[in-house]
Amino acid sequence: MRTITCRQAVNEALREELARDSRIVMIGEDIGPYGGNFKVTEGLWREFGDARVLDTPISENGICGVGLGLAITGMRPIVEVMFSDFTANAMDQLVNQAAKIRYMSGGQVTPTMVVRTVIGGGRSSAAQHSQSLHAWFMHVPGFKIAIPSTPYDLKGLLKAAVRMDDPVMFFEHKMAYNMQGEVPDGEWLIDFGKADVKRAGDDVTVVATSLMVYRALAAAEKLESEGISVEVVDPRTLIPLDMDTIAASVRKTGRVVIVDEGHVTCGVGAEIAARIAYDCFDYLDAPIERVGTLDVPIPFSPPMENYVVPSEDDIVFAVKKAAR
Amino acid sequence: MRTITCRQAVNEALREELARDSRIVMIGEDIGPYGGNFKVTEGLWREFGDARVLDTPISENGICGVGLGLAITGMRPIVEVMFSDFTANAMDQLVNQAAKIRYMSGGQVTPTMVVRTVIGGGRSSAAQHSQSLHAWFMHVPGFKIAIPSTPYDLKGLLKAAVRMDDPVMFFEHKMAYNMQGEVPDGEWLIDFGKADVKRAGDDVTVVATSLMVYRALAAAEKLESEGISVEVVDPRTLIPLDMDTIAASVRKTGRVVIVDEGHVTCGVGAEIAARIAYDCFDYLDAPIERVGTLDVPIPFSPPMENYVVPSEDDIVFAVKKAAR
Amino acid sequence: MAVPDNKLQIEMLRKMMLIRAFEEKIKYLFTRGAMAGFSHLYDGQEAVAVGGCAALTRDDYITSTHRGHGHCIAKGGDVAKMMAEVLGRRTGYCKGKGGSMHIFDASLGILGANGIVAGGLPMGTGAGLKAKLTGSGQVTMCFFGDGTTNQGTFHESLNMAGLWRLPVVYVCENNGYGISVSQARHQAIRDVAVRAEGYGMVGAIADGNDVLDVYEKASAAVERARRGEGPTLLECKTYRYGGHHVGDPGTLYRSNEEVAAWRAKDPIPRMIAHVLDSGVMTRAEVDTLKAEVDAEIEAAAAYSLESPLPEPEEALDDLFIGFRATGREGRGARGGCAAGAGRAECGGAEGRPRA
Amino acid sequence: MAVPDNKLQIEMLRKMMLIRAFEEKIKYLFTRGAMAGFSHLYDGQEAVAVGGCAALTRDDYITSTHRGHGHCIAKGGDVAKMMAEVLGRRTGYCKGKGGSMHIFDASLGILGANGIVAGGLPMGTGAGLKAKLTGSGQVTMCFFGDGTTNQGTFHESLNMAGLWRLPVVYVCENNGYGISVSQARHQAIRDVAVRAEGYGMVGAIADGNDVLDVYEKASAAVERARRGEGPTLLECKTYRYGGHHVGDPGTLYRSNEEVAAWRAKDPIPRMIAHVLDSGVMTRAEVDTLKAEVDAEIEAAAAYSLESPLPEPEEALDDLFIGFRATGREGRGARGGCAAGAGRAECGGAEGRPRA
Ligand SMILES: Cc1ncc(C[n+]2csc(CCOP(=O)(O)OP(=O)(O)O)c2C)c(N)n1
Ligand SMILES: Cc1ncc(C[n+]2csc(CCOP(=O)(O)OP(=O)(O)O)c2C)c(N)n1
Ligand SMILES: [Mg+2]
Ligand SMILES: [Mg+2]
Repeated sequence: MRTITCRQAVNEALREELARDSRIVMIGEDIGPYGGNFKVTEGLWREFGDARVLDTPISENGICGVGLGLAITGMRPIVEVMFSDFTANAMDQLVNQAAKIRYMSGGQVTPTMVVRTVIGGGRSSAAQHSQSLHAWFMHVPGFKIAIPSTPYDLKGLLKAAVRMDDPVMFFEHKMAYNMQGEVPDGEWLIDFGKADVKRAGDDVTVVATSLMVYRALAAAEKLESEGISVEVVDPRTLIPLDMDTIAASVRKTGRVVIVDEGHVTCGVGAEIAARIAYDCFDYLDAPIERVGTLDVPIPFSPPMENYVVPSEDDIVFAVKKAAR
Repeated sequence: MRTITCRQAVNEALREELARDSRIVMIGEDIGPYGGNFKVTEGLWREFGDARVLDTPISENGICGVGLGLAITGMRPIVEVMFSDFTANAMDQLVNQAAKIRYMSGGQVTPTMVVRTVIGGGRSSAAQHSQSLHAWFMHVPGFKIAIPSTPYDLKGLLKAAVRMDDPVMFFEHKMAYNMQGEVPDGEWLIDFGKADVKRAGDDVTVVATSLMVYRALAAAEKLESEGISVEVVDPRTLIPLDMDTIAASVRKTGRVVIVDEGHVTCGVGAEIAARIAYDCFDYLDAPIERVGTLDVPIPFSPPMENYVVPSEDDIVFAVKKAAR
Repeated sequence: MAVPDNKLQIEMLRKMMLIRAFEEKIKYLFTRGAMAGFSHLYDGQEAVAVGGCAALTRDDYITSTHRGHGHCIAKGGDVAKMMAEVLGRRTGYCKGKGGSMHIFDASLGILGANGIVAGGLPMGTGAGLKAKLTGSGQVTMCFFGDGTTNQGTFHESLNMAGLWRLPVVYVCENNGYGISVSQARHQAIRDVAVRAEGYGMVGAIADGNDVLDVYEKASAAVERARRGEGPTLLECKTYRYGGHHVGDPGTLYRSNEEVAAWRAKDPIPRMIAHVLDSGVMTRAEVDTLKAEVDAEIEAAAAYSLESPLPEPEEALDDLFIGFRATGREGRGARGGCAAGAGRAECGGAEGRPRA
Repeated sequence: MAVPDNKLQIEMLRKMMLIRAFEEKIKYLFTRGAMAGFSHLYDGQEAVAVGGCAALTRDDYITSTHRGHGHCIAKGGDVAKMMAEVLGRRTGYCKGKGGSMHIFDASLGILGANGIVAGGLPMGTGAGLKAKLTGSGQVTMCFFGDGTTNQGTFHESLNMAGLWRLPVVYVCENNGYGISVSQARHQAIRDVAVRAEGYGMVGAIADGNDVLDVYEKASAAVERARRGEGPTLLECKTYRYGGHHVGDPGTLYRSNEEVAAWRAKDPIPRMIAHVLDSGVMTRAEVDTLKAEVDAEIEAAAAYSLESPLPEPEEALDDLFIGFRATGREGRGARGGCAAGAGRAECGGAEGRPRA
């Protein structure tokens, strides 16, 4: 098996799909000669040219809408929004247009597009370049949502997303781009709606997304040595959400910690906690712990940022609380 | 006691505050001679003129940002966004600027502004004019949030919001504007963070917001005759959220239904359910039911819209489920 | 210079009459309480949609607005399906899900009316990019009002179209108001067309109450677009007769004199005078045309009123492909989650009970 | 025509030198790993901020950008507090919460650098509306780049300013690129200033590498604004020497020749030549000035490096007035909710236990 980074995984998926289907067009800011703000699209413009990998003006709402126009007229666009923070500029075209156009038109058109964007703190990028805003898209129906963690999952889900006819929001984590993982040769696709048990355990279920999967696994290692056996479930997609796998784990452990880097209030943790508390009402042995970014804007200076964004220690702390 | 409508309550609050403090400036689309899309600002422009009640171009992001500029330079703007759906156009200035500016500046400036907007289905206004998007603002910290139901609460909270130095998102419901209620003469202010028990009961706690308070009260009447005693708690503000009052009720009843017109997933109900399930873990006798707008865009045609938006019957159904 | 042949002149007249009759019927039905929601009517502005769309082929695209009935009819939309949609019937264009503000006909390249001011412009620009990338030769025409030209998406769209020289014609129907706010109170310019220069595109102005003038200028713009010479911002000066929507008397912000002055420039009598004067039609032919149009609208109304309303549960379809959302019965924690796929029962007999 | 007196000329030179030295220090510290995050440097563009702000008084407002160090220094910002902020220290302007992209000095009317492209424009326009409504006589100057002029908020802001004739000067620092995308690849125009007409405002172009030219044109715009004659779009043609931020070599999308050609037009030697030629300063005085500037920057760096980092829990302050958010210890369901006020304990001895 090869070992590649998440950055390479995304890059490979994009390259392979561009080569496969000429209807795929990538648009976004600085994705061309520059290779993307996080160097994820490196080499693609050289290989495929302006007609397939197109730099845009700085107009997030406009480019998401241009993507939508491409999507409903027969193309299969992949739009990049450089930071998920900038989806705030594009909620009009994303949520009021793309998410609703199939429904409003009575199913006449399907906006076959993938919107890739980047979440996460940890790079001292401060309040406007560190947010993880995926819960906004979970709240308003219309997009399928992927939020993978490993190179394997990133590549398999991105390729699946590009081939899916429904619109997809695809969240990548800036601090995961350098993370490495084993991948087979050849091609694989991952179904949306299938969680992955990243580590089996008996005492506490940790549901973790994106970069938090790595932190949860590290915390699990640490806890193992303290005699607490942690199962780590990575939902991989949020819409649809694989409650089967999550609930099966909860039935086994009776104790749950949910770790998602979005803000806590009305976040992914709130939704999953509410569902588990409902579906597994008779199986819970302790209150469900939620770990997320504290409910303040994300500060610049590292000591404060590290405090606000969930750490391995925070997960350890929460698991111990749940295990008590 | 006088009886007035919610529309009059908001109008009175605005008029009184405009008269009280010359730093208050209202800006928004068609709030001037036209009196507002919902006729809520009627008469204000005639009384106070362009310098205080200013029609703007159709530029939601721009006008929210202009409001922010007024706010941090010594004015106390009240911005109207005609429908909460259009806050999608303004998330940049609202969430990335206004919600964070105090924090990012290390407390140097406070964006003293109130953003009034209108939520809710029920008027056959279809997918882009019927949403209740307040959970988005709950998710990302920075705004205090009011979502009152009655004329009394609307007036008291709006006046409090206008006098508060922190920024406030103020959600009014289009179908509540004609609702009537008793109000005293004179002036009253309502503290943020104080829920109101709109009806006392013993068997099931219904936490309801905005128009759903009326539906919950009607459902409670109906259920009373079937022998189920329902307590209706109206949080009135979502940030801060009065968990004391909610939890006290839950401790008493052990059974909970949360009714909020936003979409279910990652909505207000998710957050309140997750918190109750945590704080009141040992007191719950049944899973927490959530009632909200179904997770599809809001359809135009009345039979479908009425099905998608929560009704009195839906609340009755959920309460019976919780009471089983 | 594009001069429409006789057949096209008659067709343009017919379409303008059809729009007028459609809107009058809607007004009638609305006032009788036969319909829900609100409708923004196009009467007075017919020459813009009709003159603009006459310059297009069936394969071309349009994007429309909240005031969209006219565009849809002008592009060839079926008035029965339109009216059924406006009345919320299952037989409507969008199965009752869209209503007046969201009428769509993908088969005719009608990429939707839109409830969001300027909402269609980026989409139309994207359709233009598709045409350019694939060399399909299609042109997109985006309709929008004067008030819309202050929305950020207008700017972003026109900038990209100018930059990439997309085959898009941006048609501003300047009726002088955005709801109640007159142009003088929403922008510092009189001619929206002056903004074209800022996007490196051609700007033009047409008499929006003269269908021949609109047709001529739209045709020139469409030709430029097809030749790969890029987009045009075409401003058509016109007026809406009614209030902003049915229900707004439209009297709070404009004078009766102003309305009367514009009514005197009504595009339909003007076109009738033209076809009569130039001998394209006789008075009797005009009368017959009007009668046919009225009959078509009556038939559309009858069809719509007889059509069934949707069943409530139909609301659960059409979000995703092959997917039905969780319905009312799933209210509660399991409630109506689009994320429904893969939900698990967790209570019940099997499994470990609570300690 | 505004001609700066000798004192002001010297001050402008000093400020340009101070910006240059500041940016060089940041580059040095960054490269040594002494700072986190990323910084967008202003070297090469000094004449724009300095010429623009020289036309303002202390009471006037500015809004700035991600590339904001220059604007802050030009408006009178304290370089020690700035550098401490960039280094994430508690003694920084924003107590370390903002960093390079969010430096603020409310006391000097500096309404913040901004991490969102065009983020400051609506805010600055609002500050202009405040000045107009209160008759305060203040002028606002909004700085932004060429790439920013394609953002919707640019359009919405300038439209309102033109409409209401607000006392705002919009200063576009056209350095030819938005990150890697050259102007020719992001808009169809060469002169951003042509967009002014679409907003009914004056457009002007300055040599952005000539502080005297910028000063002259900015002064004219500020004077117009103060006289109530409305806003100006002032485009200053300039260039950034480095990459988009420290770390981007800036070589993937532009040639060495291009950089060299612009370096030959460096605004600082040009101003030095001017003050020498016109006898405003001697060579010795220039050298002394430079030495003073360098010393000031060294002192700022020393102060910053000696300043303490914030305690982690300080992150919980400054969201709302008099409020500390729930911290790490509250993680879990109670976790860090801004809504924290009024949270209740519900477990414990009292109350009814689960049935
Ligand atoms: C984003 C957004 N803001 C505001 C509205 C409310 N609204 C609907 S139509 C309209 C006026 C549009 O004016 P104009 O573009 O001139 O079109 P007209 O109605 O005159 O045809 C407004 C403000 C909306 N639908 N969407
Ligand atoms: C809304 C938004 N989109 C994209 C970015 C990423 N970004 C930061 S600076 C920049 C380029 C800005 O170009 P320009 O306005 O010319 O300013 P310059 O950097 O040249 O000074 C971009 C795209 C951002 N910060 N905000
Ligand atoms: Mg108009
Ligand atoms: Mg630039």
